[in-house]
Amino acid sequence: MSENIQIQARKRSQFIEVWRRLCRNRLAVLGMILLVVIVLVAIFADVIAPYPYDFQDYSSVFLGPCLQHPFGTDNFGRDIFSRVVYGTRISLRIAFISLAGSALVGCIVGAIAGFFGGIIDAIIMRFCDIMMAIPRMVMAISIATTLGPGLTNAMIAIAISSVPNFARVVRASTLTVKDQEYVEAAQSIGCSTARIIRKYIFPNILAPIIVQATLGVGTAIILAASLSFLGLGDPLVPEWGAMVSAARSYIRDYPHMIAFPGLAIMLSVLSLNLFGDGLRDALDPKLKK
Amino acid sequence: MEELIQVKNLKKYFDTPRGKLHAVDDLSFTISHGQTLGVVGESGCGKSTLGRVIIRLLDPTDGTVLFEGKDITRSKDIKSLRRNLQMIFQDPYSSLNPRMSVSEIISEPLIVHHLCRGSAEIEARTRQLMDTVGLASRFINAYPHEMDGGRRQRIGIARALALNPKFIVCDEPVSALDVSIQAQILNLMQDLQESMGFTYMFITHNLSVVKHISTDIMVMYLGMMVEKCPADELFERTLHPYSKALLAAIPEPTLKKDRQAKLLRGEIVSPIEPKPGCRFAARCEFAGPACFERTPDLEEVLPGHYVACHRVNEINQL
Amino acid sequence: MSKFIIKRILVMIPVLLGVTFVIFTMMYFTDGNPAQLILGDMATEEQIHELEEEMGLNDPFFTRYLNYLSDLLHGDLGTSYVTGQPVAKEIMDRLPVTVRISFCCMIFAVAVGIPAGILSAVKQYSILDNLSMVLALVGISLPNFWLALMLVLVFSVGLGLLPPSGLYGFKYYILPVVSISASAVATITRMTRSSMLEVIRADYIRTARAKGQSENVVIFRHALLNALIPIITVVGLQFATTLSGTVVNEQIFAIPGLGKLMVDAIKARNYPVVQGGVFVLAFIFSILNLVIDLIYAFVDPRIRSQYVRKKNKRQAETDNRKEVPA
Amino acid sequence: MSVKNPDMRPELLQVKDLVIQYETSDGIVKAVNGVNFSLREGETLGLVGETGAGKTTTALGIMRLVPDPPGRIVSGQVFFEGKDLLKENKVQMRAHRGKDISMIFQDPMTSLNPVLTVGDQIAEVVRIHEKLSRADAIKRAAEMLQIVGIPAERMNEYPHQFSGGMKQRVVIAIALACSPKLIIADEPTTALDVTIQAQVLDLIHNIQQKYQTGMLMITHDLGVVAEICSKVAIMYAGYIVEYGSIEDIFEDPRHPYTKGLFGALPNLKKKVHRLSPIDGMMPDPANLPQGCPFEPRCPHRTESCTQKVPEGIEVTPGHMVRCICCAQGGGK
Repeated sequence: MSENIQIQARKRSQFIEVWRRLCRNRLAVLGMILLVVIVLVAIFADVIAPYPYDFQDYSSVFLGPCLQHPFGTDNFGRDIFSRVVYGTRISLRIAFISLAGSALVGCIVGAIAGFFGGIIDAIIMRFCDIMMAIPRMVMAISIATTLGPGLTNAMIAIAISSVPNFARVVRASTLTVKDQEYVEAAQSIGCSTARIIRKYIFPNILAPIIVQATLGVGTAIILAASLSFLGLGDPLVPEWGAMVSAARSYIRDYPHMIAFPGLAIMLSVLSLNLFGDGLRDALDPKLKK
Repeated sequence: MEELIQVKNLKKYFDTPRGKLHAVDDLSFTISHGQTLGVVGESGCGKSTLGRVIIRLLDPTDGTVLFEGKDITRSKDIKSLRRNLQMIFQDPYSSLNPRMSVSEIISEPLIVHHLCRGSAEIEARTRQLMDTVGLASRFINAYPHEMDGGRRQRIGIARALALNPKFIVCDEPVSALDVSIQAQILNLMQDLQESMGFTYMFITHNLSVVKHISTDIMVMYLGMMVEKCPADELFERTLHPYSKALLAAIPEPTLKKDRQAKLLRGEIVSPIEPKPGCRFAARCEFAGPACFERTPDLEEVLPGHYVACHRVNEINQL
Repeated sequence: MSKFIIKRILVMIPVLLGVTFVIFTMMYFTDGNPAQLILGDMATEEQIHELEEEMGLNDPFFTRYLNYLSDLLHGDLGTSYVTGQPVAKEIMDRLPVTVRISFCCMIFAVAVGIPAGILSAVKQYSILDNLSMVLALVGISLPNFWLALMLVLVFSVGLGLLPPSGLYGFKYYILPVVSISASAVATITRMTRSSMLEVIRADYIRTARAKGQSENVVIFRHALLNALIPIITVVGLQFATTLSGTVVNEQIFAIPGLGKLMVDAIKARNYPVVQGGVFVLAFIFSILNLVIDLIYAFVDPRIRSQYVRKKNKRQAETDNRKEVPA
Repeated sequence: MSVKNPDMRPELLQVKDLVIQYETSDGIVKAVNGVNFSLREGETLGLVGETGAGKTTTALGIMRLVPDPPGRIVSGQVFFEGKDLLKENKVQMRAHRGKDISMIFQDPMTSLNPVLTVGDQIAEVVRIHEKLSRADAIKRAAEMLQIVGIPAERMNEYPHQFSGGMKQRVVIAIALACSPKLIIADEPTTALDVTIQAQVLDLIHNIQQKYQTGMLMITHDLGVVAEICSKVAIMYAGYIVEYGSIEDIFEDPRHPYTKGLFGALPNLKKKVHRLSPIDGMMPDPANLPQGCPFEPRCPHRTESCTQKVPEGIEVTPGHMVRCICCAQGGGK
C-alpha cells in the first residue's frame, strides 16, 4: 500500500492541506498577495510615503496626478499618495483592533451560549436580537454619537456593533460541534468541561471564526470609513473616509481627491473578501473529497 | 456468577414540546462478569439512551444502576467511574475529533487520568494499544479523515481500552461498516473479550450480529423491555410477538422459497406520554382488550426467559 | 396563519422594548448636557439648573427611562434642540422619502440579484458566472458613499445624463438607488448562487431529473423554491444595509429624508433627533423582519406546519399506526 | 417462481462494457470499469457490492444522470429495448426517464422535495409523460398512493409529515406512476428499520411480480438479494467479479470475494465461533492495482494475478467469474 509512506511524514498535514487548497484558488491567491502588500504598506508607511501626511505646500495645491505627486495634491497642497499610505495604517489599525475586540467578546459569549444552552443561551440570544434589530451601521452611528467624535470612539462603536454577528456565528457552530459524537466520546473518557471546550469544541469551530473574522475586517474598514465620512472620526488624521468627505466639495474640478482614497478602501476590502472567500472554500469539509 | 451491573427500575424521560418522551421506562436487569448482553430494537426504542444512562453519560430520571454492588447513579465522582465504564460509539466518522491525530486520540484518556508518567511512557502505551486493536504503528500520526471506517472504529476501540475498563457499552459499533470490515471488527471485539475479560453491552438493530456476539439478548420496544433470555433461546423459542415479527423480518442470505413472513403492520412511533397498556398493542395481531388497558409486567415464563406480554401463554401454547 | 402572526408580533414587543432601553442608555451617557445644548453657550448656571429640573434630568435612571417609555407610547420622541419642534413630527415629515427609496433599493436588489445568482449557478464556471461573481465581490467591497460620489462624477458631472441631487422624478432615483443597493445586489447574487448550487446537488433534484422533467422546470420549480429559503433570510438582512445606506447617502444627493435629518443632527449634536431616528429605523427594520418571517413560513411548509397545523400532525401519526401494507 | 420459460422473454436492458470515471483533483477515479449485464422483462437482477464498488454510479449511468462534471461516461453501450440510450439526445432521454425506466433512491429523507406536496410530486411525473389534465393526474396520484399503502387523503401533505418508511412508499409511487418497464432500486431499504424494510421489500416485490417489470436491485445486503432477485452480479472496485443466476451465486459461489462475503456474514441458523472476514480493504478507485482488483486481499493470489485484470470466464452456462483461478479449474 502506498499510503503508509506519505502518512508518517505528515504530522501537520491539515494545515498544509488547507494551504494547498487555498493556493489552488487563483482569486484567493490574488487576495492574499494584495493583503500582504497592504499590510506591508501600513507597516512601512514612513518609508514609502514621500512626504509627511500633514505636510502642506501652498505652492502646489489641487495638483493632478504627476510624477512628483502620483495621486496629486489636495486643497492644502498635501500629497494625497502619502496621505493614502498613512491612511492604510489608520484604517487597518481601527479595523483590526475593533475586530479583535468584537471577536474576543463574541466568541466567548457565543461559545457560552452554545455550549451551556438553557437560560444563559436565551438571555444572550435575546440580547443579540435586540442589538440586531438596529441596523449595524445605524448602531455604530448612534454609539459613536454617544461617545463623541474620534477614532477611538469609532473603533469602540464598530467593535460593539459587530459583537452580535460574531456571537451568532460562534453559537451556531458550537451547537453543531457540541452534538458530534466525539464530544460525547470525550465525556466518556472523563475529560473536564474546560478540556472539552479547549481541545474538542474550539479547534472545530475555528474555521468559521477565521472566515467570519477575515470578512469582518473588511466590513470594519467600510464602517470606519463611513463613520469618518459622516464626521464621526478625527478630521486631523488622514483617514480614507474623512479624506473623501473633505474632498466632496471639489468633486467637479478635482475628482482625483475622491477617487484615490476610495480606491484604497475598495482594494483593501476586496483583498480581504477574496481571501476570506478562498479560506471558506479551503476550510469547507464538504470539498475535502 | 458475580453480577457486574445491576439495573433497577431505571427510567429516563426527556422533555419535548409535546410532552415527556419515555426513552427508557422502568427497566431492571443484570449483567454478569465476562458476559455480553445484546440489546436489540428499532430506531427510537431507547436502546442507545439506555447504554448512555448506565455509564452516566446521561443522568437517569429515576432508578439505580449498581456497578460491582455500588450505586453509581448518585455518584459525584464521575471521572473515576470512567475508568471502569467505557463506550464504543456508532459512527466511526463523527466519534473521532477531526483535529486530533490517532496518537492524540488514543492517548487522551491516559493524559486525562494521569495514567502514565512522561511522554515516552504515553507513546509506548499508545503503540501497545494500537497493536492490540490491530492498527499498524505507521498510522500513529495520521488523522482520522485519512483512514477508512474499519480503521477508525479500531481507533475508537483503542480509546475505550486505554483505561482498562471492566464494562464497555458498544453502541452499534459495526452498523456503519461494510460486511467484510464488520466481520473484522466483530472478531476483534470477541478476541479482546476473551483475552481481557471485558463485559459488553452490545446495542444493535442487527439480529444476526447480536446473536453472533451475545450471551444474553434483550429486545426493546418503545422504551420497554419485551423479552430477555439467553441468545440461542431467543432464536429457538421466540415468545413475544414483537420479537417474532422482528426475526421474521430479517432477510436471510440463504435460498429458501417457503418464506411465509408475517409482516408487522404500521411503524414505530415515539413514546411521548404513552398511555397505559402494552406499547406494542397497536401493531400486535394478538392484541386483546387487556393489552390496551394494563402495561404487562416482565415475567419469567420459562427458566431464564423473561417476557412482558399478557397473552404469552396463549400465543405460544405454553 | 393569524395565530402565527400574533405570536410573531408578541415576540417583537420585548425586542423593541430592549431597543428602547439600549437607545435610552446611549442617550443617558451621551456627553454634553442637554440643557446646556438647548440654551447655548450664553446661558447662565442658574438657567441651566432650572431647565435640567424641568426636563427631569436629575431624576434617577429608571424613572427617566420609564418617562421616556411613556412618552414614546404617546408618540413623543422628544424635542429637537435646534428647531424646538417635536422630533416625532420632524421624523414623520422626512420618513416617506426614505421609505420610498429603501423600497426601490430592495426591489432593485431582488430584481437584479436573484436572476443574476440563478444564472451564475446554472452556468457555473462560465464567463458569465465569473463576471458576475467578480462584480459581486467588488460590490460588497465598495463603500456606498464613495460609489455614490463616483456615480455622480461619471453620470452627472462627466456625461451629464443624470441629476446629481434632489428628488423630483424617476431620473433622480436612479443614482441613489444604485449606489445604496449595490452591496445588497451583490450579497443577494452571491447568496442566490451558493444556495442554488447547494440545492442543485440535492437528492430530490436527482429525483426530479429521474422523472424525466426538463431542466428548466427542475431549476425553477424544484431548485429555486428550495433555494429561496436562505435567500429570503439574506434579503431581510439586506434591509438593514439599505436603511443604513440611506442614512449615509441621502446627504450626498441632498435628499430630504430621515437619513439626511439624522446626519445633520449628528453634526449639530442634536441628540434627540439622532436617537429618535435610530428608534424609528429599528422599528421599521423589526416590522420588515416580521414580514420576512411570514414569507418564510409561506415558502417553507416545514416552518408553516410548526405553527399552523399541529392538529394535522397528530392526525398523521395515528394514520401511521392504522395504515396497512398493500 | 412464476417464470415459465425465462429465455423466451425479450431482453429489456443490456449493459455492455460501460466505463464511467470521475475527474477529481486527486486524479481520475475509475468508478465503473467495463460492466456487462443484461436483464429480461420481469426479471430482477441484484447488483451487490460494498460502499464504493460503483453500484450507484452504474445505475446513474443507465439513467444518464451521472453528475457531469466531474463524472463522465467514457465508453460502452446501454441497450434498452434494443436502443442505445447513450446515443439518445437529451429530449429522447428525458422521455425514457420516469416513463420507461424509473428509479427508487436510497435515502427517502432527502429524495423528496420538501416544499411540494407528495400528491404534486407524484402527479408531476404523470403529467410529464402522459397527456392528462391536472385533475386526472391528481386522481392518478391518489390511486398510486393507495397502491403503495398510503391513504389517499394524505396527498396534500408535505414530505416532512411522513415517516421514513412512508416517504419511501411515496418514492416508490413516483417510480411506478407511469408503469415503467424497468425499475432501478438503489438500496431502497438501507435507511429503514428491519420491520419497515420487510414491508417495503414486500411491496416492491409484489408490484414487480404483478406488473412484470424488470428490476435492477442495488444492495449490499445478500439477504435482500436472496429474497427477491433471480440473477445476481457481484461488483468489486468497479468490476463485476461474478455474475449468474441466484442459485449459481448462493449455492456455487466461485470468486474468492463472493465467498468472502458469505463468510463474513454472521449467520442466524448456525453458530460459528469466529467469522471469517476478508482481510484488508477495497483499493482506492483512483489508484487501482494493475492486475486483479481483488488480488491484494485474495487468499488464493498467485504471481499471475498481478499481471492484468482477468477476463470473465463462463464456468457454467450463464455463470461468469472474473478470476484466473477459475480459468485454471481452481476456485473451488
